[in-house]
Amino acid sequence: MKQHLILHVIAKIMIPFIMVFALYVQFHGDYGPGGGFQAGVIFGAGFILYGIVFGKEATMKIVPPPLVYTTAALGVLLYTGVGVAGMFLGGEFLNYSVLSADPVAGQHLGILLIEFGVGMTVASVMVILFLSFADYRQPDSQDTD
Amino acid sequence: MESLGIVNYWIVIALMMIGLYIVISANNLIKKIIGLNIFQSSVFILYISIGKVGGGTAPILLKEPTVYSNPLPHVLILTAIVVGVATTALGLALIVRIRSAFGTIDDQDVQQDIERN
Amino acid sequence: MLSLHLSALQVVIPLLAAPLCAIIRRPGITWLIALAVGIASCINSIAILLHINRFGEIVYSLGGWAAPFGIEYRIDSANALILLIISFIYLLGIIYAPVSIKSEVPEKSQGWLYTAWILCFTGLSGITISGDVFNVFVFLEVSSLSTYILISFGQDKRCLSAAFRYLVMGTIAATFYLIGVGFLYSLTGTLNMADLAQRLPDLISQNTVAVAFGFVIVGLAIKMALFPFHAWLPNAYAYAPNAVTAFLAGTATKAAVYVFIRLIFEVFPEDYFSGFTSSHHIILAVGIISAVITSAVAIFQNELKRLFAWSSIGQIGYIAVGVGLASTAGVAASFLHLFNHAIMKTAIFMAIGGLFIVTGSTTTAALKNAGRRMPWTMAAILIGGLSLIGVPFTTGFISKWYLVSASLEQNFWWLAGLILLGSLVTAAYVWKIVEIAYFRKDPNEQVVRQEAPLSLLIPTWILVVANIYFGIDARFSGSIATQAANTILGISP
Amino acid sequence: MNAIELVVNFTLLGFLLVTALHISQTNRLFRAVMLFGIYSLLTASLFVSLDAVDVAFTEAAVGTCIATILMLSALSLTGSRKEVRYRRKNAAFAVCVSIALGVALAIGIMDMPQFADPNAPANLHVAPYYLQDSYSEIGIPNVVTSVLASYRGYDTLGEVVVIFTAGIGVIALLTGRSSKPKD
Amino acid sequence: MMSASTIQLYCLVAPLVAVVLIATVGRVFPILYEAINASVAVLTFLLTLSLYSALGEGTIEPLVLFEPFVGVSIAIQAEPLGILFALMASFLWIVTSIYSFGYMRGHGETNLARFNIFFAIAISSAMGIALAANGFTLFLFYEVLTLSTFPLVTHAGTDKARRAGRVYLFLLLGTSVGMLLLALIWTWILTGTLDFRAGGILDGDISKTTLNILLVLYVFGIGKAALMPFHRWLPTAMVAPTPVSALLHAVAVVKAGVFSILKVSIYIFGIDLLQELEVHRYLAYVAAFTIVATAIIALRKDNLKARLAYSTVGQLSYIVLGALVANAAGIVGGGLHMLMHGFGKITLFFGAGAILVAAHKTEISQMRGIGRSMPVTMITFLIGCIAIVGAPPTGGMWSKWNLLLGAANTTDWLLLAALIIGSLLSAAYLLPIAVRAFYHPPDDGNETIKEAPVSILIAMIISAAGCIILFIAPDFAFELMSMITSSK
Repeated sequence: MKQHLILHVIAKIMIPFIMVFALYVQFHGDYGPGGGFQAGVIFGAGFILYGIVFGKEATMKIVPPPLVYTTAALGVLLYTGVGVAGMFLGGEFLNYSVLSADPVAGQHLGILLIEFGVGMTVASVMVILFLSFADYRQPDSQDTD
Repeated sequence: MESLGIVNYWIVIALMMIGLYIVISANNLIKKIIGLNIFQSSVFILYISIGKVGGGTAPILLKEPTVYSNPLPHVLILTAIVVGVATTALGLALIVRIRSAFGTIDDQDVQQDIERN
Repeated sequence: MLSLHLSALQVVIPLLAAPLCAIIRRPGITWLIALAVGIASCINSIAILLHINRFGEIVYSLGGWAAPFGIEYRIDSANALILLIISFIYLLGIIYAPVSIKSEVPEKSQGWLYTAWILCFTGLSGITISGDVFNVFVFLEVSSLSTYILISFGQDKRCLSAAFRYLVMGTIAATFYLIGVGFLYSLTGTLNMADLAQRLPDLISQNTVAVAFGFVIVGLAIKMALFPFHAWLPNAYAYAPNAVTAFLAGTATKAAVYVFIRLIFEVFPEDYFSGFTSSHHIILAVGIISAVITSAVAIFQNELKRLFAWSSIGQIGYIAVGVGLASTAGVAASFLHLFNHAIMKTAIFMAIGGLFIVTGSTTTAALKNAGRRMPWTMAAILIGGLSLIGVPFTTGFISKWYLVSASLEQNFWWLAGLILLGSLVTAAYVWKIVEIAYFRKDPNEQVVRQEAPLSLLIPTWILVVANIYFGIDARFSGSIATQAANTILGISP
Repeated sequence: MNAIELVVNFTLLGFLLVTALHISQTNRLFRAVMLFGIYSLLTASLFVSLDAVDVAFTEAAVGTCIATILMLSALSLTGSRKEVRYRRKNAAFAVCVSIALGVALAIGIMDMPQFADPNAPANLHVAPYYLQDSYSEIGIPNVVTSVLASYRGYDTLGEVVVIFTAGIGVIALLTGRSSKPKD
Repeated sequence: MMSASTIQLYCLVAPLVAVVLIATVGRVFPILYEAINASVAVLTFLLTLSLYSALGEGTIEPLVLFEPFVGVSIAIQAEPLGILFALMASFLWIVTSIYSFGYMRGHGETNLARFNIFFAIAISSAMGIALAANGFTLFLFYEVLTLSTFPLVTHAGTDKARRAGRVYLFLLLGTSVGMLLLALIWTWILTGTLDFRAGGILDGDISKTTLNILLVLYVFGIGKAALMPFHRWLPTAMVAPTPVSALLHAVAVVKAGVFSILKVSIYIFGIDLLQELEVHRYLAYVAAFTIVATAIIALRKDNLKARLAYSTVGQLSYIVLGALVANAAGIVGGGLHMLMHGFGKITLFFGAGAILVAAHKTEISQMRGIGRSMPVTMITFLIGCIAIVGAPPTGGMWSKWNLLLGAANTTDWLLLAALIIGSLLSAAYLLPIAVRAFYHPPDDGNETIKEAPVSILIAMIISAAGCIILFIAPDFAFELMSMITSSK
């Protein structure tokens, strides 16, 4: 699709908005529908759109697979880490109330962090899924789509 | 209203039946995955229907007293959807590899190929 | 302080390790991490067991939210036993893995394999300790997804179709389970096992409960490969990498069996299973039929992994018989057999992996002269096989003893007869192997002694020795199984 | 529920039924995949009408977007985008199993509390606690988020692990294994 | 001085020492295999003798080895019947070791290490059966004996040997797992114990039907006693080398079978309870039928080892009958016959093996006149025949006499008749072999036959002498058996 100028232009305009929307969903999840997972999917979708329009090589330059693998893992680590922090601060695993002096503030902080972890992992995995499928070649295939 | 009250569930049952039917009867592996997805999403509808409260709104707290729908099924189904897409992704990746290995994504052809060896 | 978190650590440790592996991705280091997880989990599971023996049941509210509102871990002797089995088999499997995996999986993928392996272990641990029916579903899926991945690492291309078939069956199973849980939730408004157990007795006459029961049972029966829902298992075991098969054979179905037992006896009202619905007859019949029939199918297999996979289905049948007896003795026999079967089957599959390293094949033909060529490897298969038959001085005998006495206790002498008949069918396939390995001589052939590598033999023989030890002194395994059955059936010790 | 809600509800359910039937009958894979995308979108709309906005959002993002894209990629990679041949096997068996499932479910729903009944047990036991106390305990208006991230945060952790596992699986299956010629 | 209780353990462990020695020292000096076996056998015999003398001073304390689960233990305790069996087994092991030195080498057998190792394990498990303090222990060693003799049966490695091994294993494992184990667990459920106690552990509180079923399960479940219709394994196992046949059919395996039946009838049921069960009579008829039927089959067999095998099946049924008539004389006769038949039959098998090694003959019809070239072999063979028939001057007389007494006490003339006819028929199928060897003119080529190797001859002379000594001095055996019958 490298020759479709219109797609190129529109994609370039849209992708930033998609990203911003993703961030909005990420951090507004407390007040409206949305949260880490939905934000992650949308964030990932931004890269996927980029990949569809500009080709997978270009996408891999922006988000090299090893980096994406790492961020996917870091998301899980962040989530688990917040849980473990709760354990070290005298609460149970995943108890956010102890993260801060005020339990409600602790809950806020905890949810913010773990939602971020969720978003990170989900976005990364979405990119991984797309890139893996896009990068795969059947042994007998001829086309270079 | 009384009789209508359970119609939601009847349709959900029909959707589940169709989904399972596709999974079992489909020969094409991708179609099997589509069937699985339909089967699973109908279960999601079942859960969400359980959580619906008549006259309620989405469980996002407002200042004035309001009737809310049950948030718990929503949470469960959020998780279940993610599990579903994870399974789908893995299944499709397997299908792609099966195509490389066997040259087909037709279940019967794959089985025949296996039996021939 | 630490003792409070014992239960959480069982899941947290592998959960921290898995992403770490995904970041590092180097086979050697990921293996080391996996090994560390194994050691830590073993110590942890022993600590849990000791803690329970000393202070009783562990209840741990995750996130600090009390039970019906949050999710809780609830560990008594029953899940502690399963945890112990899973952790030890995992550790031995990891010790066993490097050489075996190296011969089957390309270097690049090994890091992913170990990551998936740790995730699978996470899932199984999570299923075992959870006290929340929906949480069980989530971790069931973690373990299932990683199992599909592990199977797809096999060398043979058939592993792909096996993994896919398992994926479809497994997802249907999970969805069935989910439907059952949904019905239960719609009636009670709770997902916590203990809470459900309190609320269900009032609803006992509702059809919805019965249907929920049915869906949960069928879903779990698929997961544990109970006949006639076993179709996914033979190929999955046959084509997975050898080390993975050894691990799965000892653990994968065990967690599902445990949840099965826990739900039907503890969550559903007392006597619901055996009294109200009388469905224990079905489980009993299914169990004994599968024990005999699938063992008979095993006789005709010419591929060792597939042969013993069929045998695993048969052994699940025996476990189901114990459950179907619906008595303390019966359930104790089931738990004991869970433990014993994990020991013997894992050892057998490990030895088969050794055979593969030496001969490059796992067909019965590869066994020719194995008795002289690799006496230690072959002896491990032999002892495992004898244990499957139920020969004295092996754990299998103890299992049979418990099972037969449980059925005689209820005057089911015909059942006892059938169980013993099953052993004879088992003897037929085990003997087929023994004859090929030991008694088919070719005088013209020079046999070179060529044993499997030590790193494979050591974990194998640890299990073989355990097999014999627990076959002679079953006080530990027997008492903990009885204790587990007592807690689950609600008889305080 | 008022009449409009009911109309919307049943219309969507009707569409879902039609779409699902069509998927089960079509012989074209591409069509089936596209219909599946529509099916997901309809489900998402239904979820909105059932007050499950978060779920609807997710279903729309996942079912309509990601799942459909993945299926299309798979179609392309397996070369079945153009190919339409698709046969059925053991349809009789499938029908039997589906009917058995339907009968079992039908028996199950007979005794179920009425749809949208505010006094159904499901809406009385745990849920009211979340609605009443979550704001004072967690301070977030979106109860779904509170429950998801805190009360049942452990489930969500499991969910993240599941998606992470799937990612690993796809990497292991599709990356570095294909016999792709280097260009 | 060691306590008698620990000596019991040494009796079990001693043969295992032989296993270790053969596997280590023997690998370096293969010539020592039999020497190791023989010297360990002597040691075992001496240990058993000291148990015998300890018994004179009172009951020997049981020794618990393991307790696999609560209420069931692996324990050993020597009691008179067990000591009788142990004495016989360990003594005949000495003789068999001497014999197998000549035979295995004379016959050019291979895989001697494996052979001797499993031989020793088999003896160890036979000792375990002899000294078992409860049914559980008995069952464990019973199964080990089956498995450890399996490689001996299939020693030749031919298709025929493998087939025989399969029949052997299938029948012995099948009956023991399918019936004996069932019966044992059932007994355990009913009584809560499996200990062998004087007077039995089952009592009248249990329904008669259950007890009848149990008795049937026990009697047929102990497949090693070869009661019809579970006797097939014994003739087919004849493909094994002769020392194995001697071991199987005279010492370890079959005697373990009848010994178990005696143990069960005396210590689990108790003679008095046995009397009350209707089914014991029918089982006795089965035994009687087996006696007559196998004798007739034996008459028609031309292969010497096959004839001896069927003879064994018949003679075992004498012992089973002795147990089932359920009176003191029958039990004494059964116990004695276990011993007497052991010596007689091992002599006969030694003879058959000697003829095979020296003359390469297996069929009776070919053995005309070989007594002239192999006089020692054939004379000892004749003594063995007389012992089996039960005529003086051999110990067989005492056992047959007591068995007849026991049968007569039941006033069931059918049983008595079966015993007498059986004995007459055994004379008819055994004595002609010896007569033919001495009085018929030799066939062509039979003149050149030489006497068997010396070690074979020594073994045969010892066992034949044993038959005669037991006629002169059977007191110790009577004494042991009377301890049982008086203490019940």
